[in-house]
Amino acid sequence: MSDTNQAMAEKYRNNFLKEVEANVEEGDWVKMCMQCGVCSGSCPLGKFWEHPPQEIFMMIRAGKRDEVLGSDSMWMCTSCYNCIVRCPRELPITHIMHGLAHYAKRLGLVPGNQPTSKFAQMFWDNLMKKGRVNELKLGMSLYFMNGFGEGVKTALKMKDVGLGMTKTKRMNPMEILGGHAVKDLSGFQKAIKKAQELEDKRIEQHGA
Amino acid sequence: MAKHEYSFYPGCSSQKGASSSNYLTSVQTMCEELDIQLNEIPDWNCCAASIGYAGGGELPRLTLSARNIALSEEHNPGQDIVATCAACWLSTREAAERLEEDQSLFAEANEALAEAGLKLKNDTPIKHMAEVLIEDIGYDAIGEKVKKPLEGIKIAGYVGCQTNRPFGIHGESYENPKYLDKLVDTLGGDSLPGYEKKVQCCGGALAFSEPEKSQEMVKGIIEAAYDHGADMIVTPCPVCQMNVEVYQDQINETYGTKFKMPVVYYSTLMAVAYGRSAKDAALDGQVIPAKQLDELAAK
Amino acid sequence: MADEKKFAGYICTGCGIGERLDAGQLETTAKRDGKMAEVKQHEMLCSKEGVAMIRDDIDNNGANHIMIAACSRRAKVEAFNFTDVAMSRANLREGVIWLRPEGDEHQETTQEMADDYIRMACAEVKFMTQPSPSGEQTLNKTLLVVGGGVTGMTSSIEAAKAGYPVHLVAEEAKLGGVWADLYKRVPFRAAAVDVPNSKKADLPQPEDPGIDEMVAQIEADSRIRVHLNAKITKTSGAPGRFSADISTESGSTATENFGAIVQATDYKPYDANKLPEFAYGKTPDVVTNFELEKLAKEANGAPLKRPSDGKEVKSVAFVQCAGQRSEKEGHLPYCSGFCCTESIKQAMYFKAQNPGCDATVLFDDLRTPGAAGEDFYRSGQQAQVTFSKGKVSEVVADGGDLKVKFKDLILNEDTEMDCDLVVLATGQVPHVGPDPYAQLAVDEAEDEEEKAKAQAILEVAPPSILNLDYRQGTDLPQLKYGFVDSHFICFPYETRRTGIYAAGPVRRPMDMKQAMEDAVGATMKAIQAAENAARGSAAHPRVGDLSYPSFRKEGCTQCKRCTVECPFGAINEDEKRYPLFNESRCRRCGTCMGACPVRVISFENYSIDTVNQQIKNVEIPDEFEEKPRILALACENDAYPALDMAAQAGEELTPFARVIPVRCLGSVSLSWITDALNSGYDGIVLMGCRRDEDYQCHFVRGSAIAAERMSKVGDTLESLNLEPERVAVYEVAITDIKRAPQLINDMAETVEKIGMSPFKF
Amino acid sequence: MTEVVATNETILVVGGGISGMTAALEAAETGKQVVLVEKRPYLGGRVSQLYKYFPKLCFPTCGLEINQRRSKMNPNLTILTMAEVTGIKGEKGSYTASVKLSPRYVNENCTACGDCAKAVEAEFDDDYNYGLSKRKGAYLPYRMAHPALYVLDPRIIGTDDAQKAKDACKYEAVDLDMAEETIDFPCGAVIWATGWQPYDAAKIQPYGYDRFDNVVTSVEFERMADPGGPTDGKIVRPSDGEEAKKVAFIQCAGSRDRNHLLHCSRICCMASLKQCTYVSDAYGEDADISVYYIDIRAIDRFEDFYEKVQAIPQVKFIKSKPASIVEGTDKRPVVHGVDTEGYNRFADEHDLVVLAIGMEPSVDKDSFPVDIVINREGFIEAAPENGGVFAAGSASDALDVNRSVQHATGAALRAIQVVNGAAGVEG
Repeated sequence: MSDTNQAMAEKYRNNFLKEVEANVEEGDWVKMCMQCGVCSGSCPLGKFWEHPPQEIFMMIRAGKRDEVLGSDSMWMCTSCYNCIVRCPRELPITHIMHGLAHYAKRLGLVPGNQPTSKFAQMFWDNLMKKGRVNELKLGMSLYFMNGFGEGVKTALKMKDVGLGMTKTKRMNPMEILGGHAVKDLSGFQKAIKKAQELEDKRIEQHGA
Repeated sequence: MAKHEYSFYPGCSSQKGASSSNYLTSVQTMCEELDIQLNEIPDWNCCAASIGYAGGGELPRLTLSARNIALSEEHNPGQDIVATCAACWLSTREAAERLEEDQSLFAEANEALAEAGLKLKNDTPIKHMAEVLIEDIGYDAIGEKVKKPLEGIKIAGYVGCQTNRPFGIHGESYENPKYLDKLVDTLGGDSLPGYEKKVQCCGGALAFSEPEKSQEMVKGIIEAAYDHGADMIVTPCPVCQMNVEVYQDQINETYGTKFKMPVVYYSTLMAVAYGRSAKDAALDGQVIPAKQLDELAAK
Repeated sequence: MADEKKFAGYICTGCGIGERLDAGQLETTAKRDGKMAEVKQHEMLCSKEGVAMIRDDIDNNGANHIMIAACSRRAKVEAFNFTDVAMSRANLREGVIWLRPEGDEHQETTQEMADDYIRMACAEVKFMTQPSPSGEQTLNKTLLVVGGGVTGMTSSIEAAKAGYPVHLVAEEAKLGGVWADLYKRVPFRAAAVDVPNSKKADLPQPEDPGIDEMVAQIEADSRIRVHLNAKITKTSGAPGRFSADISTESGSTATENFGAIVQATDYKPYDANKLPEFAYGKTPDVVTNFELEKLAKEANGAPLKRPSDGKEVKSVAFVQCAGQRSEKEGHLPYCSGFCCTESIKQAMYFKAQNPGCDATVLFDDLRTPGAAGEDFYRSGQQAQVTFSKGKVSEVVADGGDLKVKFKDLILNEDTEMDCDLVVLATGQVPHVGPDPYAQLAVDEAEDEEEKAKAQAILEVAPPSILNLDYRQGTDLPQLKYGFVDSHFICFPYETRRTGIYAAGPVRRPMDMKQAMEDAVGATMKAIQAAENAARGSAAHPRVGDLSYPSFRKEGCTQCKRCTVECPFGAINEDEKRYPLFNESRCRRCGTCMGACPVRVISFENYSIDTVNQQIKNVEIPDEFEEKPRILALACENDAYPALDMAAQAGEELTPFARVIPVRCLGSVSLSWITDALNSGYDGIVLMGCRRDEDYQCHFVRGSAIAAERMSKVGDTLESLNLEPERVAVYEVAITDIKRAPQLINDMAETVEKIGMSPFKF
Repeated sequence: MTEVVATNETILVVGGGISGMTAALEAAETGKQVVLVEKRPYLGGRVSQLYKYFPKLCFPTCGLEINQRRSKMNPNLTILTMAEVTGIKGEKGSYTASVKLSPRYVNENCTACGDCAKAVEAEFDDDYNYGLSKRKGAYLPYRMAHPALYVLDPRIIGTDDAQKAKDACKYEAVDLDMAEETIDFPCGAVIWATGWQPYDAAKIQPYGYDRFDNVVTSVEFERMADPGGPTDGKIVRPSDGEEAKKVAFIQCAGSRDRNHLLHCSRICCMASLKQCTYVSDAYGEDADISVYYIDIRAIDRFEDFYEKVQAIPQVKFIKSKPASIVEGTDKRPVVHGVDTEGYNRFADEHDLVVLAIGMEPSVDKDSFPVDIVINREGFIEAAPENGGVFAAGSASDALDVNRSVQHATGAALRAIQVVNGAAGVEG
């Protein structure tokens, strides 16, 4: 158990709902769910969810901390916003799912090899480097995220796609060396760093 | 017709050599025809789309968009921000609204931006190009420009998710938006209003990490298009376009299907209908060529 | 009104009557057989001219008994509205030509049908007299309100506001009743118009119960006289002239007169000792929702402490539907309606006093209807009350802490939660007197087992509240589960004790807002009853009817049937066991008339004769003419309109039928049946309303009583040795547009099978 | 020119549905002068369009017959149909009401003989049947319509049909020169009983009411079940008239939903339970009924009825707000969602889906004639600021018939308090 996880578990002993409200993006909406299940039924990847959103909200209220944060369900979210527009109680479910995923990540509770969590992290790291996403590098690092052998396989599997993209000039091998970037990179990075600090501080106080 | 001017946010995928560079090309052609001037936001950054959440917390992600808006407000004052990418549009508009409703977040975002010497006013409307076409230009004006009607071409309007939800185009429904069909009709093509997968998610966010899941959904989208006799699919979203177009071979492999369904941007359709060259319409960007359009453009 | 009866008949030839029928012959029939001194035809009798013609005869030619042959008595009522004369109507349009096909082959029988209806209407009006107010009551505006709770207080305040003085009788030492201990009440209103919908929205919060204000208002109102520690020891009389003895604990008794009465005795809290499974009684930390209000009131805003050890409550669980919505012995089968919002409110007490306190509501269906209801649900969620769909099986007290064992229906698992305090959302039990028919049930029990059951009920019956000196018992009749509600969807204030109206939770479980609204409605009805009694006019549904039952004492055999069968307990008995009619308690249904074996009871405008003469004046062709006659007696509210609408819809009816509308099947006298059979009718069809537990009869028991009586008609038929099929009793609804005529046609077929009646002369 | 005799002791009742009728009759039967204003050409409102009432399963027309007889007999009651209140001026105890009267083109001479309808050819959607059937351009709104006068549809005025109707009438009842008029009269108190309207089902996009033939609303289904209705009481699929045996009832269709009506419409659960019995009565063991719900709100003694329906083996209850409906093979609606009790996904194909449609108050929030307290959902709150104006029935909240009548009876007393005050009877 990571230290932060330990600390949080301590702090909100037996009140996971409060923990979520304090630490998860849009978490204070969770209490407003009336268990109608429209979100669960609306999710295009619904069948892949071990615990659909409405059930996760109930689990949060029931204090099932580990089951929720350790679940890979919220990583199934494709941000299609079906749940948000249909929710009769106005819960920003997509954001709550992202928030839970992010919080689980912070606490290091994401199940190992959860591919989307890895990809999402890479995406973030990738854009943090240059301020803009480098699709090629992103793709490559993705293919190799499960080690070299795996990577070669995936790369080969994706070869034709890549070829098609290159032919149509929608992918540029040269990108691997450098590629697009924000000019004021330092300013960009400072701003985001600052934002992260502020967020950590807020959560700290909010939770306290 | 009065000249329209916008502060333009192309987004990563529209960059040269990126997955939807063809989108940018056709949009530029379309804008020339419609007398729309796009002023790119200088030094814009990535919006983190809706997948940055694992690494980036709420405020850092909001700050990404805040920076773009601030830059726009500084360099293109008084101009509405326009994005062609659904994810860019959504993230930016969502950020603007979150910062609007939560003043403490707004203050923090500005505190962060100060590090880069920027300041956010956050009073700029943020539009998707489709909104510009429908609300600012209008179907009539769009129709007037048509030189080569897309006669006899059956086109399934695939709206996807993020151009449609949670904001969508004013007056359209989440379940059955009709604007792509209206646009196709306006361009003289045959729309397929009965196409029921028009708002089905393509699983874009999982395309890389869990392709089998997203490709299963893409399969449904293409199948339905064939069922309705579509010659091609039109979409306003680069993620949708790429996802639905480029994995068809893999899908055929997995499911034994024989898909070869062209997926084009509305801007490509317009460029062709406006009589511009295949190149201007970025038809050379089609991994699966849209033959009828090639022919029409060649005429 | 003129003593000498002057008869005039009017025949309308409009709406095709003239074309389809021989009006000349109808006129002759009216004169010759109907003995109408004067008969006039008009091509549109309901027109201004037509009406003026009749009006002129009444005003200038002394016509005081008129027969109108035109459309159904349900049509053109406003036009033919001659309230100052006796009037009968022959239904030639809906009743004859619209139900009969055109064509020569039908002409003869159709004309005969019409001629008979003329004869019948003439005969009817001959035996009618114009009703006039009896003056039995004068206007007494004072109301008696029984019950000092919110319902009774509201009733008193609203009556006084309308200018009607009130005596408010409460058995407690102070006003407020079961509501007196409320700390706060569930908000009455929904969110205001400008409130956005969001998690931070400004939603209604628990509010001051307002009891003290009401008490102050009552004390300040000179028109309201309050009797505390008081009971009603005797109630007698009728609307407009009720007399009640109000006795106080001190022993003093005051007798007051009233125009009408409102019973607002509210409810009694359910006895939670019947819920051992929830550890009630085993530990003081399991309380009912009623008891929690007391605790909250005492705490008065400070954090609630648990009764056992005064420890501040850090976690509380609410068990919804405790002892309710359950078939278990001793549980309430119904939902008390108020408990969901009540628990939300109480959970919010804990949140308000200590945001750190966990408050969980364990429910099956959360019932917060309406705009205010759903907003309050949101309000509770906003306050971070946790709602779990769960069924509680058991509450266990181990040491200081409580364990609530329940099945989480969403997460689909048996689980449990620890908490400091458990609140049982228990229900409302109506605070009523004994069921007036409990004794009757004992007397009429079919077998010993049933008798024992009835006896048991009688023994545990609560003490009387009204102590009515009525022949049919001391209190308001009960509908179900002890509630004295009306059984009519359209008429929630229908009462079986005219002039006495139940209000609030005695009618049906309800929350405070509903109880207050209900009180206003009941008060309206009470005021109306007093006003109508003063006019000598009947109460609902025959408001405006001035007729009332009179009876020939010399003929009476004191058989008591009328006093027993009156659905409204309107008839008492004098010391000699003769019936004592109470006009303003009477609803004019005629059930007493139907009950009387010696035919001594009648109304001015509706009597044994007015119907019997119609029956007798139908021409009965002799056997060999193959023209049977079928008598149909139809409830005027449902079966008769159904036949009218059948006519509108172009349904067909046998030309041999003769239909007579009756006020209620309960008013049908066996003598009519016997006489009809004796005078050669071949079949008789009786059409009344649904009479099972979901009865439709607007005089409650009329239809059922009629069915009972008719079950004995077999003997009559036997004595005349006629086939039993010749008399049929049906439940007919107003929607039976195809069925109603069919039933009569079926009888025609039956007659064809079994042959004509031998009793034709 | 229509004449209305009224004083500041007169009570104005707006709306002639069950609530308005009740309020008007209770006041009139207490000896008060009442003017009842109804927008439709007949009284009874939505109740007249119901087949049965819950929980008794009795027939609304039965009580309506009584109420109509009461109103025919009562000398204190003036009824104005096809009339709308356009303005109310003044204050508690002395208002002046302006009422707009639309032309019926048929006068009191009408004997409801029906000759005009026979003569007219033009047909229009029958709004009494929510457009599920057609009616003539000259029509009696329905069999029990009170007043029992025919109506000429304004759309035939100026056409040959209008003349045909006039020529067909033997009683000079058709008056083509009738014109709209507005009349003013005094009143002391106003009872606002404008009732409700079904929420626009097309707005509930995921359920495709506007796209799928076999998705209907509960009010339409009620007409379907009525033997006097558009399908002669047969429960069938609108798409092809085939028997609908597998029927789904979706609760909270437009209610308890921030995208639609925030409030709980209260009646829908009970209405669906009632309609379940229509299906099981019609098809017995062949019936296959699903009720999708969030909470079944069978409040107080209604619980009995809930149990009664639960006992029908052909009815099953699924705790779920369905996510969407898509059209399957043969136009059969497929309901998609998740049963939240234990998390089970479903995609159930039905013959017919009935949306238990929400109750939207027919109170014009934005241009109400006087200053009055209206809540977020558009219902009128009881408040002293409302002066002599009192809501009755579902203008005050989502209420069932029984509660509406109860509430309307109370409203009559509130009005009487005012006019008695005006008359100085008080005290």
